Amino acid sequence: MDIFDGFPLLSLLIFLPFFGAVFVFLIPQTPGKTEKNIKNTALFIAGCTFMFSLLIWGQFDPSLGSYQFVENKEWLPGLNIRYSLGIDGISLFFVLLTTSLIPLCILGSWESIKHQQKEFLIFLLVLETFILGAFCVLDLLLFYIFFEGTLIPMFLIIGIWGGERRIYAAFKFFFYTLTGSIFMFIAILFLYFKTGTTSIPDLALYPFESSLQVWLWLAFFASFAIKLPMFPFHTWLPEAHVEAPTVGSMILAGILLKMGGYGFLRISLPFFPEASYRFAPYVCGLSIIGIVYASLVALVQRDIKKLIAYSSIAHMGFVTLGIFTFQREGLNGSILQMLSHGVLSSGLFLCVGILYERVHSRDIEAYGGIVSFMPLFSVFFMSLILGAIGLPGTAGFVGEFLVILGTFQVSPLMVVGAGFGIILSAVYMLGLYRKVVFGPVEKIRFQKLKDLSMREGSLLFFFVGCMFWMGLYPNSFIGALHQPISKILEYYGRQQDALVPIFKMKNSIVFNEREL
Amino acid sequence: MGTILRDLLCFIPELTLGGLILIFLGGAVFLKKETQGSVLFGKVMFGVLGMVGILVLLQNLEPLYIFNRLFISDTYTIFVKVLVLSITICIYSFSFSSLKSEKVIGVELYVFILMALLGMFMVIGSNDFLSFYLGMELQNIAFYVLVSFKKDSLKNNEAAIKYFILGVVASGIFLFGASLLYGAVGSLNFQDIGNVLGASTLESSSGIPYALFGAGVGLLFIMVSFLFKVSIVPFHMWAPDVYEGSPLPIVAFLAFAPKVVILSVILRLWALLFSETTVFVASSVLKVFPPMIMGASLLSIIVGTFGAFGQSNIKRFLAYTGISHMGFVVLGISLGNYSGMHAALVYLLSYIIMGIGFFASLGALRYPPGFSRIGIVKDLSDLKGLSKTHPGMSFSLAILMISFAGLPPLIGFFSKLYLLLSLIETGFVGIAILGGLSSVVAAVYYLRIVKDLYFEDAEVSLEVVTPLSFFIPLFLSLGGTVFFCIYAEPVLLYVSILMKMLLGR
Amino acid sequence: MVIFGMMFYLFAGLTLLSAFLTLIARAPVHSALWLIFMFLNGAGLFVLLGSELLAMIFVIVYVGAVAVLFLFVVMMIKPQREVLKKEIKWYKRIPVLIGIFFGSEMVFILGGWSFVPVASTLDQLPSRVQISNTTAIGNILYTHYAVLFEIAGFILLGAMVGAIVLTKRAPKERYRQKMSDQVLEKKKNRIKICHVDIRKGV
Amino acid sequence: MNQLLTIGLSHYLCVGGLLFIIGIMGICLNRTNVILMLMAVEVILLAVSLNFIAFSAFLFDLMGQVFVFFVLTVGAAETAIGLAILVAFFRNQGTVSVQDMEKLKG
Repeated sequence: MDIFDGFPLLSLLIFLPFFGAVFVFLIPQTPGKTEKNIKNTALFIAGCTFMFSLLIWGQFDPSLGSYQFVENKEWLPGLNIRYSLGIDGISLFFVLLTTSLIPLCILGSWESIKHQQKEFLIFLLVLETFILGAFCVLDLLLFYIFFEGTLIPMFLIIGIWGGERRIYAAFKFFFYTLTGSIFMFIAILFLYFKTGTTSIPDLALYPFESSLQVWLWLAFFASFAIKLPMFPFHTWLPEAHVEAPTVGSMILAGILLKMGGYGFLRISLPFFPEASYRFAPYVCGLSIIGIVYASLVALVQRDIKKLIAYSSIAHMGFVTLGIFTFQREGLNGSILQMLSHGVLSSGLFLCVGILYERVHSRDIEAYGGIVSFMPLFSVFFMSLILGAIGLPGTAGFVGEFLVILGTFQVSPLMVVGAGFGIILSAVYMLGLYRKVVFGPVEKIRFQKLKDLSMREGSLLFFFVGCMFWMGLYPNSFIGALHQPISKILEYYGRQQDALVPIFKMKNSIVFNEREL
Repeated sequence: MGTILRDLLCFIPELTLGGLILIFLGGAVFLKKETQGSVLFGKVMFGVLGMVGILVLLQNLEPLYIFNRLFISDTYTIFVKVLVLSITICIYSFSFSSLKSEKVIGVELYVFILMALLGMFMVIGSNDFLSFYLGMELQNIAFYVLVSFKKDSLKNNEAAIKYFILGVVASGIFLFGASLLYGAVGSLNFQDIGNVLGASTLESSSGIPYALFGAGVGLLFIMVSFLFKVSIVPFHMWAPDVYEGSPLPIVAFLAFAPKVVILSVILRLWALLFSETTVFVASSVLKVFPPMIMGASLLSIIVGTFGAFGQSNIKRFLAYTGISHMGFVVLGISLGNYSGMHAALVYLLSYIIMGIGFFASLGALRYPPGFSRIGIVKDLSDLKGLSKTHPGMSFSLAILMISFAGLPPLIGFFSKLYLLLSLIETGFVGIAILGGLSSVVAAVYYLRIVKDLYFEDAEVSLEVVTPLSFFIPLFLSLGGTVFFCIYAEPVLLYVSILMKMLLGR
Repeated sequence: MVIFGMMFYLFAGLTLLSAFLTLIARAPVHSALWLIFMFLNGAGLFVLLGSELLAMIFVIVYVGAVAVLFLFVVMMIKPQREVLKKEIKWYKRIPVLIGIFFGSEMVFILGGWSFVPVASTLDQLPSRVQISNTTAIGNILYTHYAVLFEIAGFILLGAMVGAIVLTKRAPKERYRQKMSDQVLEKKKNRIKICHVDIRKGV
Repeated sequence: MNQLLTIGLSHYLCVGGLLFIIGIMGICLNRTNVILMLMAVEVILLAVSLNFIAFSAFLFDLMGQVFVFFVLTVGAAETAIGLAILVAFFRNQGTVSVQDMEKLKG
């Protein structure tokens, strides 16, 4: 920590990919010759960013409750809006997730992106800058800028390199998110007008009137719920996932969705405790409905990507459920669930991408008996699918278990719904695996299928390794999460007692009757 | 004698412009070949405009009333003059070669550009409705000629007639309003009007004086004529037709410079009328204006936003988007307080920065030889697939479109930020939400252009002309668009100083 | 006093009537003539208001120049007596109603005009005995408003040059050598260098 | 009767106002030819001049008359330009009918 005191470590981390993008932009493109150079440069930059984030992790002190690596500079002087950065335990892991996924995405796109590779890499690096910025800033307006900034590169990635209905999907993705964000934007301006500052740490201490909290909370909820996506606002996600290129889906599922959950943790909960508390039953209810609904829909999908997309919605349901229990276990669980989902779903999408490159079909019916040609692939795919189901020992288990633990303290009834979702996830995931990997080898063209190349194998190995690491030793994450979660829970300390009875209302009445 | 000398010194830029008009006209007589002359004059123009710019910058910053309070010279006028001049230089520098391709060239063109500039300088510096009127008319006459310069084209003739009729009607309405105002106040000097109407004490003695009512009606007429010029909704009909019929460089000139000038005068008047009180507690005569103008601006945001949807012609599209952006600017002005006016000026600046880049890049795109159409690109659908043939140009167009749509972190976002902030500060949260949602709708068609650029395949392989004069304005505009978020401080600070000065704080 | 009143009603009535007839006359020539008549009556009203100079200028400029210009153009381009191609739709009558409404309202507003007490006393009219209206305007126009006078000159210059530019027809092209064009012509515009592959042709 | 014959400011203003309305209506309702629109503009200018001179006379202030002087100048200039545009239009189109202006849909 001492060596880097006063050194703008976070700014460097955020803008390194951007400068990289500029550098890539300046490499002249002659077809067939420099493409390799461009790819190598981009990979090098993304790798450097990853190393940089590891350095930050090494310097990070989990015992401190405050934000670390803080930077605070004058930005818009007339408005008292400052350029302030800083990370705590929660943002640290999202930063790590981002920096580690981007190099993998570049590797994943090594051969699958056929045209306009240079533009693709530029957009990817710019996207990384925006995502990292959103996770690192301590100012609401800056947060909004970075949060919205991700839209354009993602829009272009889906629109240029996507599937057949890519234009529709890109526009749908764009306008769903933008409409939600406009409400958040107005709410941010209103907050600024009310308090005269947009600094996140300052605003977290500001006591808002409860009637105001409701409206502001709803405005922020509109944005985060669409981004996450929660049950009634989820319809853009399957479209976007299906049409996006493999790497686009990886980033979308792996990182972008997490910005919604991050927003809940960073803004909604600390700023508006009363409103969060008031809306918690509805949010939890929606989450349960979302989990069950998405699982049921996933059950009948024929498109592999769509199936995984719906499973993402179900997993994200666990995240909101965990957050709005206001229990330490629930919060821990939802953060771990986000991290594990980031690894698992992007891994799964990579698997689908690998299959698609060979077979050129996303239809489950078109597959069967892959295990005999691609044994290595089948092993990796199996482990990722088990992780997605939440088998103990994998990353998925820790998150879901902790969320259910947290939920149980609030309302056992909801655990039933969530449990039902987990069982359904096992059904559709294993069904997918059975239909794709096993079964009779009917199609002759599969005979030409090659197993994983060195590049693909090492990529998947990394994903699986991460998954087991998170599943077997979650303490490496939970330790750093302790302080920030305690800080969030402080707001709910006095309401803890009041909160439980609301959920337990019916049960307690039952108890009373028994006593009588 | 001393004062006359001082006044003339303050008037040096205008005098220089007038002299240059005469020199150009005289010089044209001695040039044998018209084409030769226009090429020569075209190059001289850069120097001329630059020189005038330096002369403007050398002016005194202290507020000075010159020529018996007919004109005023202060920091604000210098700022707006420099702004208009730089718009002219930017547009001129890229229009110089595209005018040739539109076959609109002649020595007189330069004369009329200078004449329009002279008129605009007069308007900016005016401190009296009489001098305002004369400056306005000088500018108008120059624009009438400029718009109808391509006299062989029927479309252009029609556009010229429409522009002329509406311009003349607007000035007729202005004159009628001015006569009523004169009748009520007894003077047309801005300060006198501000003193009489801005003083809220006046009516408390005996209700609303009848004469004040007359002055209100007069101001209403004047405002209507201003809205005509800025193309705010009930008075916007001329814009799409005139834009479509005129050559692109002249459209670019028309789209920015006169609007900036009129808006600067509106800001000055507004500051005089509402300097002591905020608009919504102003004296009862003036109370009508803010809601009226706010309503008109909201309408024009909506009409502009939805009108741009169905357009395929680039210039019509630009006209409708211009209507909606001007609606935002006037919305800021209608708030009448410091933050609203500040936001309006910031919005105007950002609109100019983006718009000039857009016009410059459009002006550089030409149909290939042998294609059924000739000249500068005309339809939005012709931009399809540009990213495959000209990645740099399409990249810059995409950035400008995204900025127009108001997405962070580009300049268009910041202008909307300030505007919505001032709306919320004044208590119009609902209107702020409406503005935000309309910008979402506007994002649809801006992104449709991005879609055309990147997602579609080319139907026409457009050519890009590449003289340096195209790229300087384009780079300036792109630089402003992208880097405003990093280094906005000086601009914002300067604008806030100007507004505080205007409002007398 | 009575004479003044009757003169006013005469001139005002004729002005309004001829303005109306200008706009509804079918033949443009008639319109132009009615316009001249309107200007003459308007000048009469000016005289009643004690502004002889402007009345004279009005007659000279408008009747002598503008209206004659109108007549000239009408003669030159011979617009036909227009027959309305379509029936007037009912909604086209709405503006008439609005016009009548505004007209009556305007009469009410203007009928009871009064001045703001703080009217400035910038350019006091001299008493008629000392100095004539013409002299007074001349005095103020060449001193106080001298700058604006110059600007008006520029406006007229612009209008003149503009009118010439817009109506000038390009002279018929003659076949003769254009030295400047030949000198200015660039190589790239004229010569196209093709690399022709052997045995393939162009 | 006597009161009617005592001409005050408002009489002139009413004439000016009515002329203005006639002019505006002439432009709005004109469906025949463009020259009539230019004539309607002249009517408006007359209305304005009358207003200014009336105010000037009753305020004992010369400024209004000076304004009329400039309005006259500008009006003549505008007419010249307008007729020039019209002539250019006529050369291409062959008519000056409003109904034939259909190239630009607005």
